[in-house]
Amino acid sequence: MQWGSPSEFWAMGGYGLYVWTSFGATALCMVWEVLAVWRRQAAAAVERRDVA
Amino acid sequence: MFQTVALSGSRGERLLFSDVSVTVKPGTLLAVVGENGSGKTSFLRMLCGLLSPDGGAILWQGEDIRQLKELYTAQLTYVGHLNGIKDELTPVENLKLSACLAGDKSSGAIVQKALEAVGLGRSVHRLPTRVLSQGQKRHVALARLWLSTRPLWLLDEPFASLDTAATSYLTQRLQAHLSNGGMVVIATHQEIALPTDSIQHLRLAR
Amino acid sequence: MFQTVALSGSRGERLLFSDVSVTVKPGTLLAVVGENGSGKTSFLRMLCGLLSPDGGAILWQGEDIRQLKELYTAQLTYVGHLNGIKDELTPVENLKLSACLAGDKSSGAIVQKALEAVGLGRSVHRLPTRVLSQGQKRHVALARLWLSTRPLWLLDEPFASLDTAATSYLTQRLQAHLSNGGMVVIATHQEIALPTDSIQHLRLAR
Amino acid sequence: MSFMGINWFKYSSPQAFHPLAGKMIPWFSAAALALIGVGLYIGFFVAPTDFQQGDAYRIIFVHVPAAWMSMFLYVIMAAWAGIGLGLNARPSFMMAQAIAPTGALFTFLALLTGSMWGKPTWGAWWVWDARLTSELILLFQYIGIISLRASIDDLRRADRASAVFALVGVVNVPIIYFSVRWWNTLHQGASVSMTASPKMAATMVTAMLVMTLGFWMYSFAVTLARVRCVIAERERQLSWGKNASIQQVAEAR
Amino acid sequence: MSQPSMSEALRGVVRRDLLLAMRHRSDVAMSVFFVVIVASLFPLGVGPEQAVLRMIASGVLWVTALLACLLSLGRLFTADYLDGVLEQTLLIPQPLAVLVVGKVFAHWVISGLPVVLLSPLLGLQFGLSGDSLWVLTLSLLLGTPTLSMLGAIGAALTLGLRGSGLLVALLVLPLFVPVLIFGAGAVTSSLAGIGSEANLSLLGACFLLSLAFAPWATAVALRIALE
Amino acid sequence: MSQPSMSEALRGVVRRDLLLAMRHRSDVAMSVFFVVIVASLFPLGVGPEQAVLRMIASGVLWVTALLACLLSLGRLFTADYLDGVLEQTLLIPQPLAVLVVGKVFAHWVISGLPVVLLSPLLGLQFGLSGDSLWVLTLSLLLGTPTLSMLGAIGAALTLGLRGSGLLVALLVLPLFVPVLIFGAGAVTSSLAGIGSEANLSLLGACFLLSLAFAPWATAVALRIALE
Ligand code: HEM
Ligand SMILES: Nc1ncnc2c1ncn2[C@@H]1O[C@H](COP(=O)(O)OP(=O)(O)OP(=O)(O)O)[C@@H](O)[C@H]1O
Ligand SMILES: Nc1ncnc2c1ncn2[C@@H]1O[C@H](COP(=O)(O)OP(=O)(O)OP(=O)(O)O)[C@@H](O)[C@H]1O
Ligand SMILES: [Mg+2]
Ligand SMILES: [Mg+2]
Repeated sequence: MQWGSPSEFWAMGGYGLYVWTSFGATALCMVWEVLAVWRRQAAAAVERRDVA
Repeated sequence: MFQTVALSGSRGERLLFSDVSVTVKPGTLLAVVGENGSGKTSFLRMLCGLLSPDGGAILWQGEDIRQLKELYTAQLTYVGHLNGIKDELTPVENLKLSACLAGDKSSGAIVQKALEAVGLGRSVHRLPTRVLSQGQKRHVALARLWLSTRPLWLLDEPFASLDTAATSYLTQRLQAHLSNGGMVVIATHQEIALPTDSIQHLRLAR
Repeated sequence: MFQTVALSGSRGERLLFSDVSVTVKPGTLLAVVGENGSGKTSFLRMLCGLLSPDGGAILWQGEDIRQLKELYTAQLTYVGHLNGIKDELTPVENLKLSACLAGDKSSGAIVQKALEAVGLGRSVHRLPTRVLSQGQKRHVALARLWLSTRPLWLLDEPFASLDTAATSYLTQRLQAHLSNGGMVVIATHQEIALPTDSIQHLRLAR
Repeated sequence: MSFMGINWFKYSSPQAFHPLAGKMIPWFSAAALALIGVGLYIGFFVAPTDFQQGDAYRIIFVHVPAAWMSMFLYVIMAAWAGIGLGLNARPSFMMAQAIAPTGALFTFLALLTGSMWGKPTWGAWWVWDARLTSELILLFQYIGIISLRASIDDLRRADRASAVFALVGVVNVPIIYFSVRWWNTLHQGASVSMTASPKMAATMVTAMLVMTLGFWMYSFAVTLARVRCVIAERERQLSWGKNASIQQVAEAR
Repeated sequence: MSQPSMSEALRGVVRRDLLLAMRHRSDVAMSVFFVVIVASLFPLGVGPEQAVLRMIASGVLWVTALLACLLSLGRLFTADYLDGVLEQTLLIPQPLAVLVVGKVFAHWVISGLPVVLLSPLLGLQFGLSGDSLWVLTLSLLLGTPTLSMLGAIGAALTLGLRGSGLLVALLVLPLFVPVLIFGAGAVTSSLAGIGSEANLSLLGACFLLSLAFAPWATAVALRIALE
Repeated sequence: MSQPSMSEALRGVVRRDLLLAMRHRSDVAMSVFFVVIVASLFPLGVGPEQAVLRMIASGVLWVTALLACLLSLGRLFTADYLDGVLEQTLLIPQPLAVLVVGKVFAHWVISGLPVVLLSPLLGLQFGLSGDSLWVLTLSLLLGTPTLSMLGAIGAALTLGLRGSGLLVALLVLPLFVPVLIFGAGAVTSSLAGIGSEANLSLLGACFLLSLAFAPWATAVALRIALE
């Protein structure tokens, strides 16, 4: 394990901004996509119940 | 009262009609008839002010429509060859918007009633007009007449591609308008099933 | 002989007709009637192969038209809602080109004769079609029938916006085609003035 | 016809596919979570710092999987589209429709993480090099397919038109992949990659591969969930039609 | 007698066009994509050197915005003309020039505004930074409505003519030239550190001038086209 | 039974389109004017230095040619679709792909060829000379038919859709990119004295590839559009 402390970990050798933006944006996009699909599914389910 | 005085019109070098003087009194209908290409559409567009006459004048309550401008257009409803509806909008939206632009009432319920009155079933009220059939699109255009409170109606072949049910609805609507003291000018190839005393014919020759 | 077998068709998830089986024998006419929006146009386009059916088949001389492909389109002439003519070209040029593309004779004299036969006066033969009236444009489209040597005609509301003269010319032409052993399928709201024994009705319900 | 004991035709109809997809989604989701977790652990705590690029290189663990997925998903989408056109099968169009947004998302992520990486290593957020450009074009293709579908509301036409375009656009995928080889560019090629010693490179490669597998699982889960939405939405439109029995006739065709 | 008030009619016109745009959400995004794609084509043709790209950035981005406006002009009146909505609009009892302002405004919201909002990002791609990015955005904000208004004249004049896509280009591009020069000039002078106020105020003047005259000219052209 | 031969049908299709173009002679000139005007806008936006202009010449001219093709795509099928000529074309008893080739050829003659013929002059304006002028012309001659064919796919796919002007841009511009890169690359490499054969033969390959597949894809797209 090369990280001496959490702050070192977050700093990423001075590249923290870039690294964490990348990972953060990726995580955010994926979570957003999952939520979007989930909401869409819920909406579709409601409509189905309405029709039936 | 609506009058044309010695009206003459031409399209590109060709004289279509000349010296046409007719008077449309409240409660009467003027049927413009004639062969294909005799100038019915051109005549109607002239009455709207969309086309300028070669000679003569068009008078609304005795005043020239060229002087009246917007005061005159506020008196008429025109339904042309083209339907004047947006393909991408639904019948309801189309009718609402055109009623609103004409200054007529345009709530959802009123609009739906008008569409049903012309024979357009509820099932297609919320589809984009693009997918409707030829005749159904015409219904949407004509439904404006059920909302219109204007005294003068100018209709260009309103019956073309309508089925029999819609034709009779429209005839009834015209009847109601006339008995309210309205005026109608109509270009058509069909017979109109209205009492003959309220109809006046203008035949254009080719 | 031309047949549909248990044909069903829908537009955008809406079923228009199903299980339609009709046979059109040489020398007979099939009139497709029904209210606005009942699916007449869709039915005709399906017979042309422009629209694919949801179920069933269309047979020409006993063979499925999906197998025949170009062999089948070489048998038919279709005149749709849209005229299929170029606004910028004159009636003569339009007719010449479409006859040439259909493989029919297309000399100047023949084409002019066809245009006159449908009721289009010589004076407008050399104008761009754009300036013609609604009905005159329709004449140009229909004049193709006077040149067509194909056995099967599919016509979508050919009588709409025609005057009485043109209507009777067209009726005579249909009569001649039928007595030559031709077949006609027609979608219309009007009555067709032909002997009733050669007419067969198909009513589509909404 | 049965293949490995499964009746495939049974699942080729949307109604049968809907519950099947529902059953598979949890498994894929769990696998995705586990793999991405393990990948992140190896990536951040096992793999050592690169002595040339420092820790910025760790972006590789999202960048490369995202870039790969963007291309894979396009090919898969085009394949479904092709099958749909060939066999006139509605479920395959639905699959293609469901894949497009995820593909676009990964393309966007590849671009984003790439430029995050570019700033520290190349000194610029963006350069006009062949691979970057072709990846950008891939994004436009995804957007094109999605907007084409969005602008057509007749489902049948929407399905088939976007399928044709997806197929035509496949030519771009080999261009992206080989762009590094064909043109001399700033972006690194497959062989250059790591500057560290072989043993350390191995842990990096492992992390990258595990992350990629995780992204695969994620894509499966999300597209299956989305295809369920699509089926449900289309069914709803169906039931707006006339009566159910005739729809089933049409469906069975 | 039924007659809509002026503001009612204006709102009606704008509402219909925005409704149509909303019907296909993607339409609104379209001009943005167009700008992004075309702007990306230039580096492909010209080559990737940052120095060259920064030098041509203002010109390229402005020409692109101008083309986006040009391409979307087809939407302004043509559809209305073909389906007869335009002749109905002419029959609305309100001054036509006012209704034209409504239509042009809706057109700008749909096709101009998105480009303005996107421009900072594109500037970054071409290596612009800081001040000049803001000047670019500001110049587009002032310039694109002018483009829409001038374009409307051309669109009305070519209504219903064959090949009007290119004809309209021919007519309006010369009118666009001053806007282009001032707009691109603003960015260039800010890059050179000279200060861009002069160019920006000239752009503002263009805007006011065209607001005063263009709707009126467009109205006349529309009446002629429909004769 | 009457049936036109394949070459007869092909000639008929081409003849009609050329006749229509001849009816409005100005149409043919239009794409030339467009290219001239847009190409002249760049010096206005970028500034007048010869060195910079020569550097960007190939890119700008190619992008312009490409935009001219894009703008004229609207003419390819839309008019035919609206007036029903297209559905009649589908009913001609010949393979649709062949007829599509005819239409695309006519389109190229009207909108692509004039640009090719004009290009040497434009090259001169941007300070190209001798060899590179010829390479420019040759690359356009090889490239513009490819653009027309690829563009036809997009035009067919977006037929009758709202805002199709921009949608078609979104669809086909990505497909145009390889042609742009090879075309502009040929000029650039000839300017650098490297020799442009590689790029030109890649252009040729693109042409053959699109000739093989594009008409077929367009035919499929047209059938879908008319359903
Ligand atoms: C916006 C910018 C970027 C884009 C669009 C992009 C795109 C791609 C694509 C599509 C791939 C997968 C293709 C393949 O594996 O051959 C890839 C892989 C890769 N990229 Fe990038 N990239 C970008 C920036 C960068 C930067 C700045 C770096 C590092 C300095 C980088 C390093 C890599 C590496 C190491 C690979 C893996 C190559 C391999 O081993 O196969 N990328 N990138
Ligand atoms: N530029 C022109 N040159 C010559 N004649 C023209 C020109 N423009 C129009 N026309 C003629 O003017 C007439 C236009 O008539 P209009 O459209 O008013 O006829 P219509 O009575 O409505 O016919 P339909 O019953 O077919 O609708 C046509 O006969 C047309 O040929
Ligand atoms: N996407 C869609 N969703 C629902 N209904 C649709 C869709 N597309 C078309 N339709 C319906 O299909 C029918 C089309 O009918 P078609 O045009 O064949 O009618 P028609 O019998 O020719 O009518 P007309 O007499 O008015 O010409 C219309 O009722 C229309 O509402
Ligand atoms: Mg008329
Ligand atoms: Mg019909």
